[in-house]
Parts: sequence; structure tokens; C-alpha cells
Amino acid sequence: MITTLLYSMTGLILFAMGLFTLIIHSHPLRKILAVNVMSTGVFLILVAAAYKPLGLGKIDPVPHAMVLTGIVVSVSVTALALLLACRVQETSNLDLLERRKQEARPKESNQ
Amino acid sequence: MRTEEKIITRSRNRHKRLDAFQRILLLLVICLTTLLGSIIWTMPENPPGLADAVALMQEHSGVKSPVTAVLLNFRGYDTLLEVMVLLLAVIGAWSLAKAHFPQQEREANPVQMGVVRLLVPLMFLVAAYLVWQGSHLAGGAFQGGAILGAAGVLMLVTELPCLRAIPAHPLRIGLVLGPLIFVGVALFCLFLTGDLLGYPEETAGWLILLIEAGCAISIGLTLASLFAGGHPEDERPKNQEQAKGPCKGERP
Amino acid sequence: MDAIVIYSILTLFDITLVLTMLWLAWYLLSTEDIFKAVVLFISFGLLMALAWVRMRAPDVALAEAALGAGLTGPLFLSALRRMNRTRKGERRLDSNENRGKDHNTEQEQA
Amino acid sequence: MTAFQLAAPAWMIVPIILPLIAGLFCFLFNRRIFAIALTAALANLLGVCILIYQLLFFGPMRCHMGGWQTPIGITLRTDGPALLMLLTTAITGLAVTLYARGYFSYRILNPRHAARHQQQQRYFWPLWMLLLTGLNGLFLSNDIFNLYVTLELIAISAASLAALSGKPASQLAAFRYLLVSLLGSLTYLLGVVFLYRSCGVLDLDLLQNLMQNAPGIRAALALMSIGLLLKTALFPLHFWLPPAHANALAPVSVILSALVVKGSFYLLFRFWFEVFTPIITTSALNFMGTLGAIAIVWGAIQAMRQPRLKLMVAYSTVSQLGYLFIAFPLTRIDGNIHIWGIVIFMAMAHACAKSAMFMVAGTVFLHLGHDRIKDLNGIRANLPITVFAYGIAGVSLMGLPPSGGFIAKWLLLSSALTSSQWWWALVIIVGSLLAMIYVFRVMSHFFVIPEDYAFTKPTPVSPLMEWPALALALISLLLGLAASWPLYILAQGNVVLAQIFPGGLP
Amino acid sequence: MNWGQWLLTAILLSSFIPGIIIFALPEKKHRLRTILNLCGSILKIILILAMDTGIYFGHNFEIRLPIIPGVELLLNGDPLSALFATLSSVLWLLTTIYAVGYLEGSPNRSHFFGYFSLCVTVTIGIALAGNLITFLLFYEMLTLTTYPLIIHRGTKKSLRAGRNYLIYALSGGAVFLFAVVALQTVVGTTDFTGTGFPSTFIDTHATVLSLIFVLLIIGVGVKAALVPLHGWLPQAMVAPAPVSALLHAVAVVKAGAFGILRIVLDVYGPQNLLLLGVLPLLATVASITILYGSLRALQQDDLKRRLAFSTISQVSYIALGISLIDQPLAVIGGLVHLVHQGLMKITLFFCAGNLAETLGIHRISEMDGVARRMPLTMAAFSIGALGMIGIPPTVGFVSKWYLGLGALAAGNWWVVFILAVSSLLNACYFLPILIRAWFGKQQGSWPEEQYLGRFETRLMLLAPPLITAFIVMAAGVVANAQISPLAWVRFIVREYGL
Repeated sequence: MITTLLYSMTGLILFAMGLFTLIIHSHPLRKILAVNVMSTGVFLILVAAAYKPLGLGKIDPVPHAMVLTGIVVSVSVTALALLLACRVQETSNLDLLERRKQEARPKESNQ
Repeated sequence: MRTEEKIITRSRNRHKRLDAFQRILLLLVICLTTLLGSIIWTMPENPPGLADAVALMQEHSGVKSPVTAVLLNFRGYDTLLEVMVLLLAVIGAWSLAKAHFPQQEREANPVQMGVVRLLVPLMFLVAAYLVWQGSHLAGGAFQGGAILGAAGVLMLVTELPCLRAIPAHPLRIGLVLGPLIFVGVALFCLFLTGDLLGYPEETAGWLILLIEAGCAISIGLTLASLFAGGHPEDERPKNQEQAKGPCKGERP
Repeated sequence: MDAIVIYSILTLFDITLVLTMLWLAWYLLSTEDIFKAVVLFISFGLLMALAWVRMRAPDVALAEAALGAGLTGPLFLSALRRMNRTRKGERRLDSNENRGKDHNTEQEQA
Repeated sequence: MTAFQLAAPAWMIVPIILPLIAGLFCFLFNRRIFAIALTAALANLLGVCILIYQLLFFGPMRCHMGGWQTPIGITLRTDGPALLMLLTTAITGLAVTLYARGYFSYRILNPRHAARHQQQQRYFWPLWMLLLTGLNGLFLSNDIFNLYVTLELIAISAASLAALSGKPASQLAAFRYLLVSLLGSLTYLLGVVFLYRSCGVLDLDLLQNLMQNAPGIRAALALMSIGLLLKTALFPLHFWLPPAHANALAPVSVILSALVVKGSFYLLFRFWFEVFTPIITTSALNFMGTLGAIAIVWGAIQAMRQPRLKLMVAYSTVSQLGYLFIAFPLTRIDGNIHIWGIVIFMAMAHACAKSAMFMVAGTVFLHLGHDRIKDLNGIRANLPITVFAYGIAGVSLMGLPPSGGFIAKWLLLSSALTSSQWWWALVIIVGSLLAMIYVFRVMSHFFVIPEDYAFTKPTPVSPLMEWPALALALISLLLGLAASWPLYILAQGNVVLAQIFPGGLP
Repeated sequence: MNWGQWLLTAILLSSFIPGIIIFALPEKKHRLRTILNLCGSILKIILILAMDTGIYFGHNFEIRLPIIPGVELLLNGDPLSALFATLSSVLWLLTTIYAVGYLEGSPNRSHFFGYFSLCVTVTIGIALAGNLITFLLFYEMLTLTTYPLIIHRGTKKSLRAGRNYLIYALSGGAVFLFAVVALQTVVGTTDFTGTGFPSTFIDTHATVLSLIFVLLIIGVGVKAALVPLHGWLPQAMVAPAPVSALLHAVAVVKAGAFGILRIVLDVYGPQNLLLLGVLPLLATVASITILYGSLRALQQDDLKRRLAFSTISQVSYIALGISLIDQPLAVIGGLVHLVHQGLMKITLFFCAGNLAETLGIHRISEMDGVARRMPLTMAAFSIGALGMIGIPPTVGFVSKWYLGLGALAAGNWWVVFILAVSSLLNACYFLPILIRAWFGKQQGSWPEEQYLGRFETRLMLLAPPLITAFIVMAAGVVANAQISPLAWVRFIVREYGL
């Protein structure tokens, strides 16, 4: 049982570390990394709960299925979040450019 | 908004020392962890689960691997929605930006090309094998799809010129293929047995394999499209001026 | 006797694995260099795959190996490259502009 | 062909599978997307009506997906609250579908950004349809992990929708929204993990039977609640909501504010008052009530101070959500009499009224090109129906009779006074007064036509933008007069409610 | 539905439907709009008279619409509601005619008349409300429908007035809502029963019930402009004259006063109130309001502002009368003042509007010799003003006479004193106006003189005040006849068994 406990605690600590990083860090990539670490932590607790040493009974497949879907989803969400982070930077950058241009031009009416 | 700004300014001088807010937060997180940890500590030795229930029904599921049985039969509805989540991620990504390809075609690196030539077919094979063996061993649509996706990423990384020309519509068909097959099979089962995804027992294995194959392709395409980071070149609506399109932010 | 030996070896393995994972996670979350963090994250993913195998979850391990190493890493790396590129462009444009405020006052326009 | 009998539980999948297929097709095809979406929205409404019919004549139902019974399979369930939420979603969803059509057509008329707007419309429809799938799935699901999946579905589509406008502000807000949603989902999932470790089942009915005051279950409840509160944007966790809602495209704001937030709230409420009821303590209820009270006041004060209409409406959402939580502490003493009624009424009225308001804000924005409140004078001359819709929706938000909001507030007040917790009643009264101030602050600008007002002839706004708003506003107003119907539906199969109104409802 | 229920529905719809149609009408179709308005109001009067007859012969008019358990909408025609409904509908007809003349050629009229019709619908709804919840419903809707009328001109001043009105009225509404819910919780019903709730509740919940009474009175007192809740009324006089007439005589202030009557007579019931002993409080507040309003009116130079303060003072006669609940004569005086004050005040506001519209006169100091330019208007004004002072044979005298008799019978000398002092003050602030107008000498030209129509001003502006002034005289002269406000009020008092 010590294995289950060990991995559960690890998962919990991973979750906590991710949470802390997610809140205090501002860099979007690091936030996304933190979320990934958090999700890994949760999955670890889930799978650890299903673990049984060899020969001591069946492994519960339901958590495995849950984690499997969870991992795939977390990858796709990560991809979306990364893209969004890139877009935030690009659009604000572009925005800056356009404003520069507008400022350089003589003032026109808004419409 | 203000909190965000504060956090940003705070984190600027992060490495000097944790400020009060962060210290309190750290304390809170530690408390939370300790609390939850102690709860896990006190939890019963043999947590209850569904292992026995699943084992009992295993023979009716049409597949030998318990994980696949849960994933595609017992909790197939979950998986259907998960596949939709994947598709959603692609739609979301496509709505954000245009795919990211270099402007001028680069001379293909022969070493890279060699690696790609060697690896990609191998990966396709592995993926097919994983899907196939999913019914009795570890493996299945997600793993196979992931390998396919990795193959796609490999091709994207080498920036094969042919990838630029991938038209949007067939790509979309490929992306939707898996979910459509899934839904189609689900509705088919609804007509047959009166339950959504209630496979008839004798054909369950084949139907599951069909779903897995379709989903593997779609998941592979999904992951590769996500890596490409946007919608394909010709996704832009026709008959419109091209200059100030949706993706004007691509290259300042 | 054998069982006890195997058990202790496994436990030792567990502890090593767990500690390595935790150290990697801490390092990747706190390091200043994002690139380093991403690379560390990839190796963290591989370690996780090992952990899944240890947890007797081969399905999950396969998926983690393929996704964590094969996809998440490249995703992060390409995003990082993309962001660095834009950031450089921005820096050339104006290094002193406070970006934080622009977003809030900006308005959607018809 | 048991599947097609009217009594078959399989009808339950209609509101899930139809928008799902529509979403796939909307993504797949280039043309006639609107027709697909509209068909799906209409069929969805029809499906919900069939479900309500089933509920009224055959009582609450369970639908086992794939025919697998509960411990290993997933179950869907219909009952009064779920169906009312579905109905609200279907009606609002239909209106939003129409509105979005008008909105995008109007925007595409502008040649300068036509390509961009077409692009937005291209992706709006599949995202919206899949969001609808997620919402319907959430309301119907009876399985905690399946609920997690629907939450993810909602989170991703909502965040993508929020980013759709393409403006830096909206993308930043959407990014933050996505992260918060993910954090919420993960916290919820951690709760699921704890629950699964403690009970070993995922089905809500089974969980309800296994409920006991064990630390693991309490931790699970706390974690799941925190996750859902993050998504619901209760007071201290509301920071992400106003920018995300205010910067999105108007139809998206409508969806986010009226429906998405309700989804996670509904779940939270269900957990607290159905599944975990035995382990809920009074102090926890009071804590939620206090947060709700602060949210009411804080949100309203922020709404009063906003310079922009959409931000004002977004903060008003923060405030209105507080009412949902203030119902928590009123349950214990009242023995659950009014609680579902209050909450469902509030949710329905708010969904309709807030959608109408965001639609109005979007129309005004398109019409004027801005939504600065102080420059809104004279809009009435050009957009009479829109302004009328705003006024009626405002009445519902303020909780004036005979709106649905009034019924909800009446029930809240009477519960508060019956249980001698008059301080909640005070908060409710103060909240409605503040709501009056922020609603009328805009209204006074709408009404005034200054002497020097130039009656311009702008591009006529599509009737598809004006009438859905008015229709929703009217629904939220008349909901109060037809209050017995929702209560009747609510009482079906609900043992407690059935005892309290034994056949007394029409 | 029986014919009585159809009748009630028709009464409400007779102004609601024209209102909705008017909203949809284009601005230019003023003729159709006027026809709709007039037809609606005449139809309404006819229907209400039919209802009055039915009520007189003991027919029961009632519509119940259950909403949720414990909350139902109840429309109920009883003698008291007939009194208010008749008053409002008759005055609405006159005000409509007046408003058509007043707003001729000004912008946004369909908006204005739309809300005008809705406003009257809501007022009639208040009159017909059969329980406090229905009353609350219409009471809040009254606020919402009058607000656009007050800010109709769109000037900064009118906006400020509108904002103040909203703050006062909606806060009052909120307090009222709270009190209604509390009452419902304690007593279990808020129906207007004629005798109030069973007095057993007094034994158990005396303090709470007293508190609720105070809150209820505060809630309606805002509209009835009881001091210190009167602040909105003088400001609201920036609205166009027909709106002022509406506020002061037809709808808003009257709705507040009517609410006080309902609460005292029907919700609590005389017996309960005497047991609770809260009426002296109401009497005190009413007396203070009477004196305060009169004193402030004295200081005003702006004519409409003076009239506004006069309203504050006069409306409290109703509250004063009803607070002497054990004296039927005083109650009669209070009730009949509901009608009489409306008649007199609407005359005065019509006249003030005429002066402003025709000559641009807004201040009393500009009124020297105005009677020579507009004799008919000023005649009507004088009748109204004399009525306010309480000179026989106007209706004002009748009200004050009954109030005084009641107070004397109760041995309440201080009430008599208040009446005397307030009449004196009334004279002090009205007589100078009359003297200026009739005997003063015109100083320079009028501020903005216009020649409108064949008479001294437009016929549509002139006729309504003349009619109301005539009624002020006539109803006073024939007060004791079979058909008069007084006779009906006696009928009411008899019905309540006082």
C-alpha cells in the first residue's frame, strides 16, 4: 500500500506546485506548463488509487480510461492555450504597430 | 484586471524575494497540501472501485482489454464527448490564426528527409498495430492517434513543401471522420438495440475497431493540425479582398 | 525472502523515481529560462511514462510517451519560438511601451 | 423499435446528439451553416419539449448509455430542474442563433472587415453548437466523470468563442478565461478522484446512497465546489468574468453570460442539495450566502461605475450570480421548499434578461460603433425596439413585478423572513436598489433625445437583432405571471415539492 | 369568466391597447393618435361607470390569478376602488385633451402618449388591486411608466428630477416590497378584506406588525409625498404641465394616498390599528406635512413649485382624515378629499400650464394683471385656489368641513388647530396670486406671448380647466345630492361599517 500512498502524495505535491506557479508567475508559457504539471498530478493520484501489486487482485481499469482521455484532452487544450498565448502576444504587437502608424499619420476622423 | 496587473508587477521582482502575497499563498498551498495529504493518508487501504464490476461484464464487451472495454463500450459516451473536445480544440485553433508556414520554400535537408522517409511509414505501421492490438492489449485509438500525430509533427517540423498545399476541405473531412463514424455507429446501435452506443454483442468488437480506426486517424490529424497552429491556407472565404484578412497579424 | 528483496528494490525504485520527478517538476517550474523549462518538461513526461508503467497502466504509459514526448514538447518549443520572434519584433518597435495597459483600454470596433 | 416510443428514455440523447451532429456539419461544410444551426436549435427545443412531456406523464427517467447499468455505465437523467435548465438553454439558444445571424450579416455588410467577419462567423457556428452540446450534456448527465468531460467541452468552446473577436483585449481575456476554466476543471477532477477513492462509483445516485461524513468525501466536495465556483465566478473568483464577457462578440457575450455560467452553477447546486446534502453544514451554507451577498453588492457597485455598456452588463452578471448563492443559507430551515424554485427562477429570469441585455448592448455597439454610456443619448429614436427590450430586461434584473426576477426575489425574501434571517432580505433589497441605479443610469441616456440630436439614417439594423432581444426580455418579464408552470414542472417527481404543493398548482 | 371579470379586463385594456398601438404609430399620425386616445379614455369612463353601477348594486367584481403559492394577482372592484378609478379616468380624459393641445407640434409625441396611456392603465390597476401584491405590482409599474414622462424634455434639469424621482420611488418600492413580504410571512395573506387580518395576530406579533405598518406607510408615503419623503415632488414640476397634472392629481401622489387608505382600511383594518395604537403617528406625520408644505409653498415664487408644495400639504389631509379612523366624519372628509384635491389641483396645474404655454409666465411675480389677458383661465384658477383655501361652496370646503367635524367629535383640538392654521396659510399663498392676477397692473410685456386659437388660448387648453373648475363648484354645491363624490364616500364608509 505504500506505493499507492507514495505516488498519491507525489501527485498531490505536483498539483500544489503547479497551482502555486500558476498563480504567481505571469509568463503565459509557464502558466501552461504549470497547468500541465497540475493535471499530471491529478492523474497520478487517480491511477495510484487503482494500483494493486502484482498478484493481489485486479487493476481497476476505469481510472486508466479516465486518465487516458484526460491526457489526450490536456494535450489538445495545451495546444489551444499555447496558440492563444501566441496570438495575445502577436495581436498586441500588431496593435502597437498599427497605433504607431496611426500616430504617424495626421489625425483622421474615427469613422 | 487590476489583480492581474498587480500579479504581473509582483512577479517581475520575483527572484529577489517572495513578497507578502506570495508568502501567504505559499502558506495556503502548503496547508492545503498537508490537509489533503493527511486525508489521503487516512483513506482505507483497499479503496473501493469498479474492477470487479468491469471484469464481470468484460466478456459482453466484445474486446479483451479492460481499458478499451471501459473506454469504448462501458463509458463510450464519455469518449465520444472527449473526441469532440479534441475536435473543438482544432476548431478553436483554426478560429484563432492561420497555420504557420515559412514564406519561401526552403531547400529540404537531405538528412531530415531521410529520417522522415524512414520514420513516417514506420510510425504509420506502429499506429495501425496499436489500434489493432487495442482490443486485447495496451493500445487503441488514442495511442495510435498520438503516434500518427507525432508522425504529422515530424513532417511539419521538416517543413515539407507538400504540406503547404493541403487543401482545407479534405483536411476537415479527415478531422471530422472519427467523430462522424463514432456518432454514426452510436446512432446505428440506437436503431438496432434501442440504446445509444449499445453495441450488439456479437458485432461489438468490429464496431469498436471501426470507431478506433476512424478516431485514430482523426486524432492524428487533430494533433498535427494543432501543431500546425491554425487553419490551412485556403480556408479564407472566397470572393473577398485578401489584403486585410483575418490573419493579418501573421507577419508584421 | 525473495519477495521482501523484490519489494524493497521496488520501493527504492519508487522513491528514486518520485524524488526525481518532484525535483524535475520543481526545477522546471522555477527555472528562469523557459526553454530549459520546456526541455525539462519533456523529460518529466518520459519519467511519468515510467511511473505509469510502474503503476501497471501500460495504456496510459503508451499515450504519455507518445503525447508527452512526441507532441507536447514540440508544441511548447514551437510556441516558444513563435513568441520569441514576435517579442523581438516588438522590442525593435518600442522597448518602453507598457503593454499591460493597452489591452484594457482597447475596444472592439464595429 | 423501442427507441421511438414516446416513453422511451432514449429521447434524452436528442438535445445532446443533435447539436453535436450540427456542430460537426457546421465545421465540415462551407455553405448553409446557418440553416444547419437553426435546424439544430429548433430541433433541440422540440426535443426538450418532448422531454418535458415525458416528465409530466411518465415522471423522472434514467437513460443508461449503451444499455450498461449504473456501476460501470453512464446514466443520463431527466428531472424538473434539469429540464427547466434545458428549456432555458434551448429558448435562449434559439434566440442567440437568430441574433448571431443578424449580427454577423450586419457586420459583413461593412466592406472594410468583411473577410474577418466572415471568418468569425465561419467558426462561430460549430463552436456554438458544440457548446450547446456540452451544456445539454451537463444538465442531463448523472455521472461525475462525464460531467467533467462536459465541463471541458464547455470550457474549450467558451474560451474559443471568447477569443473570436480577435481583438487583443478579448484574446487576453480569453486566455485568462481558458486558464481559469482549466484550473477549475482540474480542481473538480481532483475532487472526483477523492470521491472515487472514497466511494468507488461515479454515478450520482449511487454516490447519494453512499454519502457519509468521511474526510475524503468532504475534501471531494470542497475541491469540486471550488472548481465549480471558479467557473461560476462567485465573488472573489469573479475577476476573469467581466473582461471575458465584455470584450467578446455580442452573441458570444450572450452565450457566456446567460448559459455558460449557469451550467457550472447548476452542477454546484445539484451537488450541494441533492448528492452531498447529508454532509453540508450550516456554516458552509452561511459562508456561501455571505460570498453571494458580497457579490451582489460588489458587482452592482462595479456595474454602476463602468463607463461602457458591455462592461456594465458583465458586472451586473457578477452581481446577479450572488442572488443564486444567497439562496444557500435559506434552505436549511425552510426544508428545501423554495430552494429549487428560487434558484431555477433566478437562473431562468437572469438567463433571459441578461441575454436580452447583451443583445441590446451588441446592437447599440454595432449601431453607434461604441458603447460608452455617456454618449448613448437618443438611441431610442433609431432603435426603439432595442431600447424597449433593454427596459423590460432591466425590470427583470431589478426584480420588479411581474418579472421572473421578482418571483425569485419574492421567494428569497419570504424564505429569509420565514427563517428569521432578515439580514439576507436586507442584502436582497439593497441589491435590487443598486441594480435599479445601474440599469437606469443607462436608461436615462437611452430615453433622452437632446435638442441638437441629429437624426441620422444609419444602416437599418436587421430585425433578427432586435426581435430576439425583445422576445427574451418579454419572456423574462412574463415568466413571473406564468410562474406556476415552471414550479409545476419542478414538482414532478420531486418528493419534497410534491408534498408541499399537493396538486395545488394548475 | 363572467361579465364582471370581462369588465375588469376591458377596463384595463381600454387604455393599455391604445398605448401599445400608439407606441408603434409613426410620429406624424397625430390625428389617429388623438382619436385612439380619446376613444380609449371615453370607453374607459363608460366601462368604469358601468362598474360603479354594478358595485353600487352589490355586484362582486373579482379576478384571481394565482402565481405561486402565497402569491396571487387579485383584481377586485369595491366602492373605494371605484372612487379612485372614476376620478382617474375622468381626469385622464381631460388631461389627454389638454395634453394634445399642449404638445401640439412638439417632438416625440407618440412616445409621450404611449407612456401616458400606460400610466393610466397602471393607475387604474392600482385602484382595482385586490391585495398588496397586486398593488405593489402596479405601484412599481407606475414608477416605471411615469419616469419617461418626467424626463420627457430631456434637459439636464428634467433628468436630475427624473433621477431623484426614481431614487425616491424605487427606494420606497423596495421598502414596500420588504414590508409586504414580511406581512405575508406573519399574517399569511395580504388581501384587502375590508376588516383587516384577524386580530389574534395582534396578540402575538404586535411589535412586528407595528413595524411593518410603519414600513408600509413609508413605502406608499414616498409617492404620497409625506414629509420627509417629499423631496422628489417639487423637482418633478419641470415636466410638461400635463405630466404635472398627472403626477399631482391623477396618478402618482394619489396612488400613494390611496395606498395609505388601503393599508389602513383594508390591510390592517380599523380595529387592529386602534389596538396597535400606531395611528397617532400617522396623524402626526400628516400634520407636520400639512404645515411644512404650506410654509414652504409660501416661500416659492415659481408658480408650479408653489403648487407642488401645496400638493404636499393638501394630500396629507387624506392621511390626516384616515388616521382619525374612529371618527366616521373625519374619514369621510379624508376620503372625499382624494377626489376633491384631485379636481382642484388639476385645475390649478392646467391653468399654470396655460399661462406658461401662452404667455411664458412661470413666476408669480410675472403674473400682474394676467387676468385681463386670460380671464377664463384665471377664473378657473381662482375657483381652484379658493377651493384649496376651503371657501364655500367649493369642494374644498366640504372636505375641510367634514374633517373639522370629525376632529371636533373626537375632541382632537389640535387637529382643528392644524386645519385652521393650514387654511390660513393656504389663503396666504393663494390669495396674493389672485390679487396680483385680477387687480395687479401689467408690467411690461409678457415673457413669451403667443396668440393661439380664437380664444385667449387654444380651445383644447382652455376647455379642461374650465370643466374641472365647474366640477369643483358643482360638486361642492350638490355635495348632498344622490350622485356626488360625497354621496359615494358615504356609501364607502357605510360599506366599511364605520
